[in-house]
Amino acid sequence: MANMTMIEAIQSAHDSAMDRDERVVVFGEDVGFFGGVFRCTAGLQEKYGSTRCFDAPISELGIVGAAIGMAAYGLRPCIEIQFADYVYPAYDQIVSEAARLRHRSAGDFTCPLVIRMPVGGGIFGGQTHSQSPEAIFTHVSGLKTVMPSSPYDAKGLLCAAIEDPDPVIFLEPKRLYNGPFDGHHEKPVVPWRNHEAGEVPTDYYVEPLGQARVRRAGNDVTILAYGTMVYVAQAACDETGIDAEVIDLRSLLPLDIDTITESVKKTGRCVIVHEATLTGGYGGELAALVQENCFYHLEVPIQRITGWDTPYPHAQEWDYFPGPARVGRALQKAMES
Amino acid sequence: MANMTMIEAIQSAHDSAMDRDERVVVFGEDVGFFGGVFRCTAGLQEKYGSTRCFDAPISELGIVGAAIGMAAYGLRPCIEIQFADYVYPAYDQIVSEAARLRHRSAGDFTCPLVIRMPVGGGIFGGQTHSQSPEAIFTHVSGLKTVMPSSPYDAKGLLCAAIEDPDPVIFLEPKRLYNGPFDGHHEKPVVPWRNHEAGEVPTDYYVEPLGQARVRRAGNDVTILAYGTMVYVAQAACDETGIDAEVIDLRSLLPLDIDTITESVKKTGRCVIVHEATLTGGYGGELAALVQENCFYHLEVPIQRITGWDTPYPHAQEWDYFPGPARVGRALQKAMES
Amino acid sequence: MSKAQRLSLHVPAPKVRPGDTPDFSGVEIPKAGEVRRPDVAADPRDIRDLAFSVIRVLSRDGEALGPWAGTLTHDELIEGLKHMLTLRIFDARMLMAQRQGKTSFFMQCLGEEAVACAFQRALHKGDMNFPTYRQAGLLITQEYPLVSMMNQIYSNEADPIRGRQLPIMYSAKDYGFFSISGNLTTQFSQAVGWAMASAISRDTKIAVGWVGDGSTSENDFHAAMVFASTYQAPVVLNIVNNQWAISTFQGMAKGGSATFAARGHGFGLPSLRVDGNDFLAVHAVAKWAAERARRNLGPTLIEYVTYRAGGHSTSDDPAAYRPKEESDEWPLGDPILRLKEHLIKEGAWSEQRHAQTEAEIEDDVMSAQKEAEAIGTLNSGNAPSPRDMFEGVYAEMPPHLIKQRQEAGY
Amino acid sequence: MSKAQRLSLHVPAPKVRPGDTPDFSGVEIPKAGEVRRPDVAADPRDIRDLAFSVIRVLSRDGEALGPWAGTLTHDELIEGLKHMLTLRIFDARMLMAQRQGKTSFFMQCLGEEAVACAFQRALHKGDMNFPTYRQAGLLITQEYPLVSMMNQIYSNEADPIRGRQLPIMYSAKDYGFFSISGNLTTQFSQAVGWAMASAISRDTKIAVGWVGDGSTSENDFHAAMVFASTYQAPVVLNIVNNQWAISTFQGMAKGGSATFAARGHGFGLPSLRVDGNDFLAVHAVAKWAAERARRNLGPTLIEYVTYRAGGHSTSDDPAAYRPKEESDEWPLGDPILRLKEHLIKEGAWSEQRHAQTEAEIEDDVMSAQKEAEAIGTLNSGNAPSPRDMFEGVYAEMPPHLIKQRQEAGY
Ligand SMILES: Cc1ncc(C[n+]2csc(CCOP(=O)(O)OP(=O)(O)O)c2C)c(N)n1
Ligand SMILES: Cc1ncc(C[n+]2csc(CCOP(=O)(O)OP(=O)(O)O)c2C)c(N)n1
Ligand SMILES: [Mg+2]
Ligand SMILES: [Mg+2]
Repeated sequence: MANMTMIEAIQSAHDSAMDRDERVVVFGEDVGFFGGVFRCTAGLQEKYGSTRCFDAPISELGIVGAAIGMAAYGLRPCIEIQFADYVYPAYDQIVSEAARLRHRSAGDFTCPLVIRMPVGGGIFGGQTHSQSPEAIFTHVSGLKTVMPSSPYDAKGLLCAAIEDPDPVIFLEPKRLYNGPFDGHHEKPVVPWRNHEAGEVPTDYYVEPLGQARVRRAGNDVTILAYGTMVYVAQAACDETGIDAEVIDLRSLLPLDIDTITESVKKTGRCVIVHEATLTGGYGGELAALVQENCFYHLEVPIQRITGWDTPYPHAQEWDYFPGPARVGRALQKAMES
Repeated sequence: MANMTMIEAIQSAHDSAMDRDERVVVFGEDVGFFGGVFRCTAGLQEKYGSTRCFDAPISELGIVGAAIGMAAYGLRPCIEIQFADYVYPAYDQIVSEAARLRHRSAGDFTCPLVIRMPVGGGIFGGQTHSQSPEAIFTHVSGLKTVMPSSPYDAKGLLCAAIEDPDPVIFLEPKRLYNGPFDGHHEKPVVPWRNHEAGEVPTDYYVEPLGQARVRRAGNDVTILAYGTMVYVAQAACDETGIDAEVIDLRSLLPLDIDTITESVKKTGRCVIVHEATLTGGYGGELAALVQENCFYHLEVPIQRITGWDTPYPHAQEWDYFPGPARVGRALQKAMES
Repeated sequence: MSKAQRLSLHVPAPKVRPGDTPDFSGVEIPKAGEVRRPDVAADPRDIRDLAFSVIRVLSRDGEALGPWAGTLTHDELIEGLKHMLTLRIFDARMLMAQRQGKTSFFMQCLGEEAVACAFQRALHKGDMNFPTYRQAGLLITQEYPLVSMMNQIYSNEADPIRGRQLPIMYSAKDYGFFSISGNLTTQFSQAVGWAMASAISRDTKIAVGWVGDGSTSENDFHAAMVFASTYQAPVVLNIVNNQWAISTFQGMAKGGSATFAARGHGFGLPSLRVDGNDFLAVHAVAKWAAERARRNLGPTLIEYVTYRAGGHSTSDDPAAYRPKEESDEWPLGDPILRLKEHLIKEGAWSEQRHAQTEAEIEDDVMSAQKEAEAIGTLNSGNAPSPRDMFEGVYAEMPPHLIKQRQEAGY
Repeated sequence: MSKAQRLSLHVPAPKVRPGDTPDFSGVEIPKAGEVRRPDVAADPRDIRDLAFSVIRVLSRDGEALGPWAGTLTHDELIEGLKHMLTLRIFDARMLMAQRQGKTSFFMQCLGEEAVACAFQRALHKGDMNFPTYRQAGLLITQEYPLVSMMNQIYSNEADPIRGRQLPIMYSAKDYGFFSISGNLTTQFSQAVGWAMASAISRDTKIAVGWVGDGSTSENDFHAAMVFASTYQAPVVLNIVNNQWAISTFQGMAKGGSATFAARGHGFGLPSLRVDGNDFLAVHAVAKWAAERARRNLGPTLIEYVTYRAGGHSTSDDPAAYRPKEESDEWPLGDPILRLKEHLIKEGAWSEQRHAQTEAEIEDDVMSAQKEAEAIGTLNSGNAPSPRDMFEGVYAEMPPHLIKQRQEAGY
C-alpha cells in the first residue's frame, strides 16, 4: 500500500501491467520521454525501453489505428489521447474498427485495446480541455466505457481494462487527478493524501469492470453519478442533509443495473448527475433504464443535473459546472414532491 | 405539384434552393457528373455548372472541413456524405468546428451548412450501409438534426435546412427513398406514387425545423418515431388494432416537446421506436424527457423498441430490424399493464 | 495595387464521358524492361524517378525484359495464371449468382487479377495483408477454399463469419488476410500498427496495406504514411490505381500530383510505380519491397497502374459515367492474356492447355458453387441463427445483451 | 528461405536531452542570398529543390542578399520591427499576468515573431488567415487593439468573444483572422474551403492556412493538401516548424522526410522552405506565394524554419525535455535582433532609437493592460454574464436552451 494521487495510481497501473505482461505497450502524444502532459506515464520509457513506451505523432487517428493493428497482432496496447476533446479525429477507428473487429470477423481477429483520456472540466480549460464525451462511446456496441473516481479504482479498473479481451474506453476525470473535488472551487484543494481511496496497493490488482460502488448509503433518494460528480453528489447530501444513496457507476458499459435498480426501488427517487451536456447524454439512457426497471416504485420524476447544452465556457466555468448547489436543489425538489 | 419519390424530392429541393440562391453549392463523393450513388443530385451539375455542383475526393473530413470554410466565407454549402456509416472520419470537423463556430467567435463567423446522409437499414447493406447514428449528433450543442419520412417533408425540410443560419445534419432514411416501408419485407414494394406524401410542390417551400407531425391520431398510446419507423409504427397500429397516436418527430433537435407532451398526457402510455442501437440511442433522451414532462400522467413504463446493441448484420437483417411485430407486442404490453 | 484578377475554381474532369471516344493518350507508358532496378537498400532519395515511371517486364510481344524479370519460374507462372483464371471465373459465377438473387451484393476484380495474385507470391506464411474488397486474389493464390468464400457470399449457415458481413468481406487470419472493413482505408494505418507490433516483438513477419486510388484521399492514408515513415515499420503500402472510384476518375484524388506513388516522397518513402497488369512486374516489385521490409529497411509505397474493367459493384453501371469501350482501349491490356501469351511464347504453355485448364477451373468453381448452394444462399433458409448476431460483440456477452437476445427469442 | 532477420522498431529521438550540450550540427543552413527565386508561374515540378534548402535574405552581417531581397522599404521594415517588439513585449506582460493569476493560461510567440508579422504584410484587406494560437503577430501587424486582445485573455466583460474561449483564442473577421480552434489543424482544410469559396464566387480574396510542425501529422493536414491540390485553390498553406510540439521534437512528425516542405511534393504543390527568423525572407516568400494564389496559379506550401524559444504554454516547462541552453544555440538567431541589426547596418536605425521605441511600446502595452484590467481580469468579478454562455449556440435560441437558461437563473 502507498499513498497515491490518481495520476500516480494510473502510472502504477501501467507499471504493474507492463511488468507482468510483455505484450503491454504504451504510446501517445508526449507519452514517452516526458511521461505525458499529466505525467500518467512518467518513468515508463526509462524502465521498459522506448519500444514499449513511446511518443507518437500528433494523429489521434494514427494512434488508434496503429494500436488496433498491434492488438490484432497480439499485443495489448494501452494508449493515451491527450484530452478527450481530441478523440474525435480517431472516432472512426474506434467505432468502425476497434468496436467491431471481433464481431465482424467472428473472433478471427480481436482488439484488446485500452484508450485512456482525461475528461471533464473544473480546470479552466475552456471548451477544448473540458469535455465529457462518454455518450458517444456508450452508444457503440462492442466498446466498454469506464470512469474511475479515485486512485484506488483508477488503478484496479485500468489493470482490468488492460486485461480485458475487448476495447475499453478509459475516461479519467482530470479534476480528480490531484484530489477529490466536490465543486467548491472557492475552497482549498484537498489532496488524495487525506482520503482513504488514496491508499493504493503497489502490486497488481484488478477491480472487475461492470460493477458500481455505493459511495454513500442512504434511504431517501438515489443519486447516480460518476467521475467528479460523485464528490459533488456527496457534498450535496452533506449540505442538504438529505439521506441520499450515492452510486458511483464506475463502469458505464457494461452497467451495473442491479445495484441501481435495487437502490431506486428502495428510495423511490432518482437524481442523475453528469458533467456532459444534457441532451443525448448518458443520463438519458440512465433515466430510461431506471423508469423501465423501477417504474412502479418511482414517487417523483427522475431528474438530470448536467452540464448545459452549450460548449464548455471559459469565464463562466462555475456557472456551467453542475455543482453541489444545483444537485442539492434537485435533491430537495425530489423530496418535496 | 408533381409525384415524386423521396430521391426526386431531395433533388428538387437542391434544384429549387440553387435556383433562388447563388450561394448554395453542392458537393460530395460521386455527386457531380453522376449525380450521387442514390441520384439525389442528378442533373444539378449540368444545370448549375461544375463549380456549384461537383465531385469531391473520398475524404469526408475534407468535404466537411472545406464546406465549413465555404460557409464561413458566405456560401451555403449543402454536402452529401455517401452513407451515414462513413461520417465518422468527418466527426471532428462537425463537432469541434461546425457546431461551435458561431458560439466560440461570438457570431463573428457562422456556419450555415447542411450535411446530408442516407441512414438506416432494410436494404441488405450490412453493417456499413445501414447505421443510424443520429444520437452522436443530437448530443452535440450547436447542431440541428432532422430526419424526414416522406418526399413532401424531405423537400420542405431540406429547403429549410439550407436556409437555416446554423449547421443542420439531414438524415435520409434510405429505405424510404423509393417508397414507404412498414417492415413487411415479404410484401411487394409500395411506390411513393400511391401515397399522398408523394405529392410534392415543384416550387420552393419550407417546412419549419422543430415541428413534429402527428401521422396518426389516437388515444391509447403515443408512439414516438422518425424515419422508416413511422410506417412500421402505423403498421403495428393497424395490425394490433390499438388506437395509438403516431408522432413523426421529423426534427430531433430542436425537438417539438409540446406535441409529445400533449399526446402522452392524453394517452398515458408511450412507446419509442428507432432503428439505431438501444443503449445511448436517442430513445433514451426521449424517454427521459417524457418522464420528466409527463410523469404524473404515465400509466405504464415507457418502452423503447430499437435495433439491438450489435453491429447491423447482413444475413439476420430482419431479425435486427425493429419490425411491426415487435412494435405491436410493445403496444400490447403497454395496454395490458 | 494592380487591378485584381478574378479567381475561378478548377474542377478536374476526365477527358471523355459516355459517347466520347476513349482517350488514353495522356497515359505515358515506358517500354518493358526500361526502368532500372535499384538495390533494395537504396536510399529513397536516390530513386525518386521510380515514382514517375512504370516498371514493366512483359513486352507487347510477350517477352520478359529488363532487370526486374526472372523472379518466377515457368511452373510458378503457370500456377499464377491458374489463380488468375480461377479468380476471374469465380467472379463471373458469383456475379451471376447475385443477379439470380442468391445474394445481395457482389464486387469483382475483373482486369485487376494480377495485382493481388502476383503480390501474394512474395509473402511468407505469417505475414499479414490488410486488404480492401478487391484483393480476393490473395486468398485464391493461397488456395483458400472457394466454397468458404461462397458460403460467406451467400451468408449461409457455413459462412465463416456467421452472416454478419456483406458478401466478399472475408476474414481469414490463417491465410494472412485481415478482416475486410466496409469503411475505406481504415486498414491502412492498422497495417502499419501490425507491422510495428511485429518489430516491437522482434518478430520476422511483415504487413501489407492495400488501398484504392480514390481511397488515398482518406485520413487513414495519411496516418499510415506518417506512422510508417516515423517508425520505419516493416510494411508494404499498396495503392491499386484502377483509374476509378465508383463514378469518380482518378484525377479527383490525384489532384496536381503526377502519380499516386509520388505521395510517398513527402514522407521519404521509396515509392515505386508498376504495371499492375503485368504479373511478372508486380511480383518483382512485391519481392523487392517485401525484402526491404524483412531486412528492417523500412516501408515501401507502390502504385499499381491497372484498370477496373467491371462495374464498381453489382450496384453500379459504369456506362453512366465512362465510355463503354474504354476498358478495351486500356493500354496495359488484360493481365491474364498477357501472362498467357508470355508463357506460350516461352514454349511453356499452349492454347490447348489453356482451354483445358479453363474448363477444369470452370468445373472446380461450379462444383464449389453447388456445394455452397447445397448449404444455402441468402434468403434460402439455411442462414446463421439470429443468435449469432448477439455473439461476439464482446468476448463474454454482457447482461444487457443477454437480455436483448432473450427478448429476441434466442 | 534464408534465416529470417529479427525486426526492430525505430523510435526517433532528439540528439540531446536536458543535461546534454545542444547540437544543431545536423541543421543545414545555406548562406543568405544563395537560393534562387523562380517565377511565380513556375511549374512545381521544376522547383522541387526549394523544399530542401532554406531561403534566406539576411546574412550574418545583417546584409540583405540575393534574389529574394528588396520586397520592403526601410520604413516598412521599421514598422515590422515595431510590430515584432510589440508582440514580444505584449507576450512578456501577459505571461506575467498569467503568473499573477489574472488569467488561467497563456501562450507566447517568443522567437517566432517574424513569421506572422512579416507574412501579414503580403496580404490584402479581405484575405483570410486561418491561424493557430501562435500567430498573434497577424493581428498586431494590423494594429488590432491590444486592449481587445487583453480583454479576451482576461475573459472580462469587454472580451469580444464573451469569455467563451481560452485566452489567446482570438477571432477577428474584420482583420482577416479566423476564430482560433483549440483542436489542432482543423483550420487547415477550412482555409482551403474558404479559398475555394472565393474562387467559386469569382472573388479576388485568398486564404492562408497555418499549422505547426507537430500538427502536420493530423488528418486535416492531409485533407487540406488533397483539396488544395485537386481544386487548385487560391490558398497559402503555412507550416511553422518551431522544432517542438510540446515535449515532442519535430523528428517525430517529420519521420523519414528531409523536410516538412517536402510533404507538398506528393501533391504537386510548389513547396518552399524559408528562414523563419528572417523577416525579409519570410515577407519575400509570402509575397511570392500570395501572388501565385491571386493569379489563380494555385496553392503553395511553405515551411518556416524557426525555434520555439519559450515553453509551449504556461502549463509547460521545457527544461524537462530539452537542454536549457538550446534556445541560445539556435543557429538562425533571434528575428528581432536580426532585423534590428540589418536596419542599423543600413543606417536606417540605431541602438538609441531602438531603446526609445522599446520604451514607448512598453508604455503602450502597459497602458493597454491598465485599461483592460480596469474592465476586469479572470475571476476579478466583471466577467461576461452566464447568460452569454447560452447565447450564440444557435442564431435563435431554441426552447430547450431557453429553459436551461432560465433554470440557471438568467
Ligand atoms: C469512409 C468511406 N467513404 C465512402 C465509402 C463509399 N465507397 C465505397 S467504395 C468507394 C470508391 C473507392 O474507390 P477506390 O479507392 O479507387 O477503390 P476501388 O473501388 O476502385 O477498388 C466509395 C466512395 C466507403 N465505403 N467508406
Ligand atoms: C487534435 C488535438 N490533439 C492534441 C492537442 C494537444 N496539443 C496542443 S498543442 C500541441 C502541440 C502542437 O505542436 P505544433 O503543431 O508543432 O505547434 P506549436 O505548439 O509548436 O506551435 C498538442 C499536442 C490538440 N490541441 N488538438
Ligand atoms: Mg479505384
Ligand atoms: Mg511546433
